[in-house]
Amino acid sequence: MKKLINDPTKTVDEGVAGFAAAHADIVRVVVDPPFVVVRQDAPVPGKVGLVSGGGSGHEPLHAGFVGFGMLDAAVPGAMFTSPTPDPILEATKQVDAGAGVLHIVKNYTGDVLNFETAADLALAEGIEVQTVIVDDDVAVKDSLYTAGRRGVAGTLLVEKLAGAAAQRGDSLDRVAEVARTVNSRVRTMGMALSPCTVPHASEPSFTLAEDEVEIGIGIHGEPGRERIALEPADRIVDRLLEPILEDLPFAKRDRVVLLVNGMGGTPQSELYIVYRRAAEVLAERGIDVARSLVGSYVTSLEMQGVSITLLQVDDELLGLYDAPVQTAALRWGR
Amino acid sequence: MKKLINDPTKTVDEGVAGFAAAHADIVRVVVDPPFVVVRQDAPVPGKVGLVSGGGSGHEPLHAGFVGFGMLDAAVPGAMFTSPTPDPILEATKQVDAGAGVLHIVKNYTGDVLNFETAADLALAEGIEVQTVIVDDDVAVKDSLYTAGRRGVAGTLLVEKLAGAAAQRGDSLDRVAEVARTVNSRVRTMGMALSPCTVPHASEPSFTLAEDEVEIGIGIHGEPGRERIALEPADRIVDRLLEPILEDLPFAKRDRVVLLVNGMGGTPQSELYIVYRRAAEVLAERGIDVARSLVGSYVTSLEMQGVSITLLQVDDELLGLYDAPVQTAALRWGR
Amino acid sequence: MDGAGLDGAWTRRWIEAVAAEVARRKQELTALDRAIGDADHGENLDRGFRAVLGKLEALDDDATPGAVLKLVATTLISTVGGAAGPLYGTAFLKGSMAAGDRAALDAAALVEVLTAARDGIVARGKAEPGDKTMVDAWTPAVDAAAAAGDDVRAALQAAAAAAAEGAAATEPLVAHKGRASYLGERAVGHRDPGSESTSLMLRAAADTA
Amino acid sequence: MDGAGLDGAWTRRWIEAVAAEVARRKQELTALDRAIGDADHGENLDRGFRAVLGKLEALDDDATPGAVLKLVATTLISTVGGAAGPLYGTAFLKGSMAAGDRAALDAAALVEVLTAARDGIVARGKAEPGDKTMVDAWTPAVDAAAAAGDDVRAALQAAAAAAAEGAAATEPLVAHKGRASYLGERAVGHRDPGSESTSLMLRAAADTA
Ligand SMILES: Nc1ncnc2c1ncn2[C@@H]1O[C@H](COP(=O)(O)OP(=O)(O)O)[C@@H](O)[C@H]1O
Ligand SMILES: Nc1ncnc2c1ncn2[C@@H]1O[C@H](COP(=O)(O)OP(=O)(O)O)[C@@H](O)[C@H]1O
Ligand SMILES: [Mg+2]
Ligand SMILES: [Mg+2]
Ligand SMILES: [Mg+2]
Ligand SMILES: [Mg+2]
Repeated sequence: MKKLINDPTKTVDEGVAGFAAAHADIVRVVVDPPFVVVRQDAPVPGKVGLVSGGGSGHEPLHAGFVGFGMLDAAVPGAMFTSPTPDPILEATKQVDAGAGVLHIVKNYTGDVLNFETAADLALAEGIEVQTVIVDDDVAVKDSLYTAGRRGVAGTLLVEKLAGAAAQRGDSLDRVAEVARTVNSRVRTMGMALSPCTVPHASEPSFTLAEDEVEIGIGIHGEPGRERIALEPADRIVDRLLEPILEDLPFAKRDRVVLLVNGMGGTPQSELYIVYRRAAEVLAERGIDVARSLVGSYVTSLEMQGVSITLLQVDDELLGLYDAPVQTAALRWGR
Repeated sequence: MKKLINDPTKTVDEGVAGFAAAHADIVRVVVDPPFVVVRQDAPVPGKVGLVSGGGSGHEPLHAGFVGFGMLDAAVPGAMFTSPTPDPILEATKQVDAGAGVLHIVKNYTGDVLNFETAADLALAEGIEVQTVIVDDDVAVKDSLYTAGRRGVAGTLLVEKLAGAAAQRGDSLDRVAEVARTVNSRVRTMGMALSPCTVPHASEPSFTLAEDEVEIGIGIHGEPGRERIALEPADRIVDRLLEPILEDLPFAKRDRVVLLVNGMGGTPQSELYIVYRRAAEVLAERGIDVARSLVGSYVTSLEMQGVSITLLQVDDELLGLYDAPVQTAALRWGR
Repeated sequence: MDGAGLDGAWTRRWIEAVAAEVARRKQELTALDRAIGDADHGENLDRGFRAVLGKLEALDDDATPGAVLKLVATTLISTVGGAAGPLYGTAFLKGSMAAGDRAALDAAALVEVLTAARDGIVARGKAEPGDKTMVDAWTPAVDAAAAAGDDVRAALQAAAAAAAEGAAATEPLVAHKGRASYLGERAVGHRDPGSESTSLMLRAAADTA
Repeated sequence: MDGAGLDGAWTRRWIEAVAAEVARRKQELTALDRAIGDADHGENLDRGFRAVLGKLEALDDDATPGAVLKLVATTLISTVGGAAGPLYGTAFLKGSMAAGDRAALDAAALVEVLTAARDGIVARGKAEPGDKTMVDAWTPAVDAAAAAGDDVRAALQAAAAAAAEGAAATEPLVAHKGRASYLGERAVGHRDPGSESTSLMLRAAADTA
């Protein structure tokens, strides 16, 4: 796998440095402990601070969502590896304006444990922290006998809506409640056409034959739920939507935000082919697509594939979705 | 090459349909003649209309740039194939508000000829049309003995700045002059790590060994200037920047917009690694990066690779760059 | 098969044969374009000639050669796109204008038609012989037809043979027009796809006459 | 090599040996993680133990076992990340607390240290034996050390052997914790990477004692 990198051990450092330079109007970067991407004007007086983070390789998640109306800081770990507590603690301190800090954590053992330690340390320094765990991936059985559902593309919507709540001045309790509500109403399912290769690895994270696809893929090149023969896009969309719709469940007359998310290596034209069928199925079911978002937002390096996310919304959540946002990767209303 | 498509002959139709559905707040689509993506509120009274188009497979170019402050219509042809005159004529009619229409055409024989015919037909119907040819690719020798330089990622900047000029109410002559000025000051050079495969084809447009890259690649999988062994990203950036800087030439104290553009299959983290080095080189040369844009905007399906574009700006051009834009793929200032 | 001129029925037969040959050799034409272009020439022409077949059905049985050629022209222009669409479209359009409302084409008329077609391509594309484009098949074909005397079928055979040679002769050339011109020396050794499709068209013309 | 307890010098030797082994077997650990996880376990531990080596140099020559273990703990916590970082970090932290300021560890103290380490992992990760995690190597190791009597070196040998068996015994299991739990039946037949790195650490302990 050829990559546009220099030293494989420095891809995260250099990527963050480039990001910081390109978006100096929006963010600044703390390099020690490495790395914390902070909103340029943080801490914003009176505002609850929002911190998220996780392994790198999912860009623009999370650093691309730092800015007005969304995150106050993002903590990028090593490639596909949760960050350690030190930078998470640093981020928490940098964004605390006295109103407390919310940690938005994707449900992976490593992320949960490292954020947990950081929250304990922050508390010891007198910062009020609440944590919301995102686990929107319906590909994984949520039971006592697994690590629980993974946090995948739905994370973007949790960050957007909680970010809007914080921006309008909600209290920490209230922002955390918004985040939990969004998480409880958002469901995602993904698939891959091709694997990804972490820069330090000599081989891809998994292999697929020329006629195979992986259904229920995670965002770290973890193997998925099942491996099937390649099918037309419309059939694949049906396969992804079915478990999503059943799970919440989504019902007739529901209003939803529909997110079609590319895994990194998928051309936009294919995302719109997927979107077309998803919108068609939802229309058939009488579900109202109130808002749409199509793009590669929560990725796995150069993996080819797509995930579909549905968020059930009411007027309040829709208002938070529509609220102005100005980050490197998401901008509207301002 | 696995793709998220249904029928290979319908990828453009279905992609456009999905795009139109996802962005119904910004655009509407004319399906006969197929296809014209038109700004929702076109024709905008008193405003010069901007039409661009070309082969599909470069998304978000051009449809993703239709909207406030940029294009009034985009005409997507078949995959990598210039559209025919009929839809170009239709687009021209749909956006003409009496102030005339500017055609922005990438310099490929097919595009030039088809837009030429459409412009003749529009003129015959009493619509004033001017044409600006974009040819920013320094990989190709511009001489009497070639078809001339290709139009590549710089097209985005021509469309943005001319779009801003039209939006502020400039006359057709003036908008065309802005477009020509931008074209005369913008230079691009690209490279590929991997080829792309058009949906109807059984094989990739070219092949590269596991340790080879193609320097000076076009955006249709056309072979490039030379094939070299894979190098660290920084060395590749130097190779791309050198001919760009020499060509205009760009000089100390110049102010520039720096666009680092992904070819479709390149993860964002790699684009930022490229950006980092490009910014470093420009700083060393005393060139001031006034604005930066990093993303996959002018693509070649799932090709992995990158192009670097520099646009030399003065206060007026910078103002046009900063002017509000609200399209599917580019939004700021509003 | 007799000494009569080429009528509307032949023109139709010819175009149907071109459509069949393009469909059959689509991959081959695209493969030529993959080597030095963007891998779509066969696909482009096939899309166009399939559309032509659909329209031919609706045309009057007694349509003149000029009327058939005009239909081909407008259909190619509005369905092919790319470089080949306008160039072949112009060729057929100028050819149809040269044919006028003649019921059949004799050798002299054929030469007029071929010349007008070639001149149309040159006027639009500005390519000269040796630039490694379809002009390199058209020009020797026009010359050979003009030199063939007054047997229209012999003229077509001569044109087809010359076009085939002209197409083959593009192989050693560096291109100065079209996408292949971006490649410089790297285009050497590859046949120009448009010259090959021109050869295909003129071969079909000879074979159906 | 005599009957004396395990002192600070041994602790240091042990950790250096772990670092060397992790570096040597990095790819192998990552390959195990590729099969049922996210292909970074070897990389993660190597990053951590390289950092530990750097810090060890600055530590006093006469540092106690507890002081060495504490340094390992804080360094792993702040450099490894992922699941293994906090889990091994907690293990070394709890182990160092159990070691206290003893100058050397006898067999009883060793069992206390190992037990505290294992309990720390369980408290953080909530895994039970049979969940296909590093706990499946730690638990039999603790039991074997406890049963080995009062020769501290024999206890370490017993722990290392039991950890190796425990790691191998994860292969037929379905995972209930960590990333492998997403896979259901598809995890069967693969060894848990964390149980293998635990086995590596305890083998290094026995070999350096
Ligand atoms: N300026 C020109 N004059 C004459 N023929 C040209 C010119 N440019 C291109 N061609 C012909 O067009 C062919 C390519 O057609 P096609 O692949 O369908 O279009 P595109 O290059 O737009 O993809 C070339 O092989 C060449 O013969
Ligand atoms: N809840 C848990 N309890 C105990 N060990 C666990 C738990 N979750 C994961 N592990 C261990 O961590 C190992 C994976 O470590 P590593 O690959 O470094 O982290 P990550 O899974 O975050 O990529 C697994 O092989 C397993 O032994
Ligand atoms: Mg990991
Ligand atoms: Mg083409
Ligand atoms: Mg072509
Ligand atoms: Mg792992």
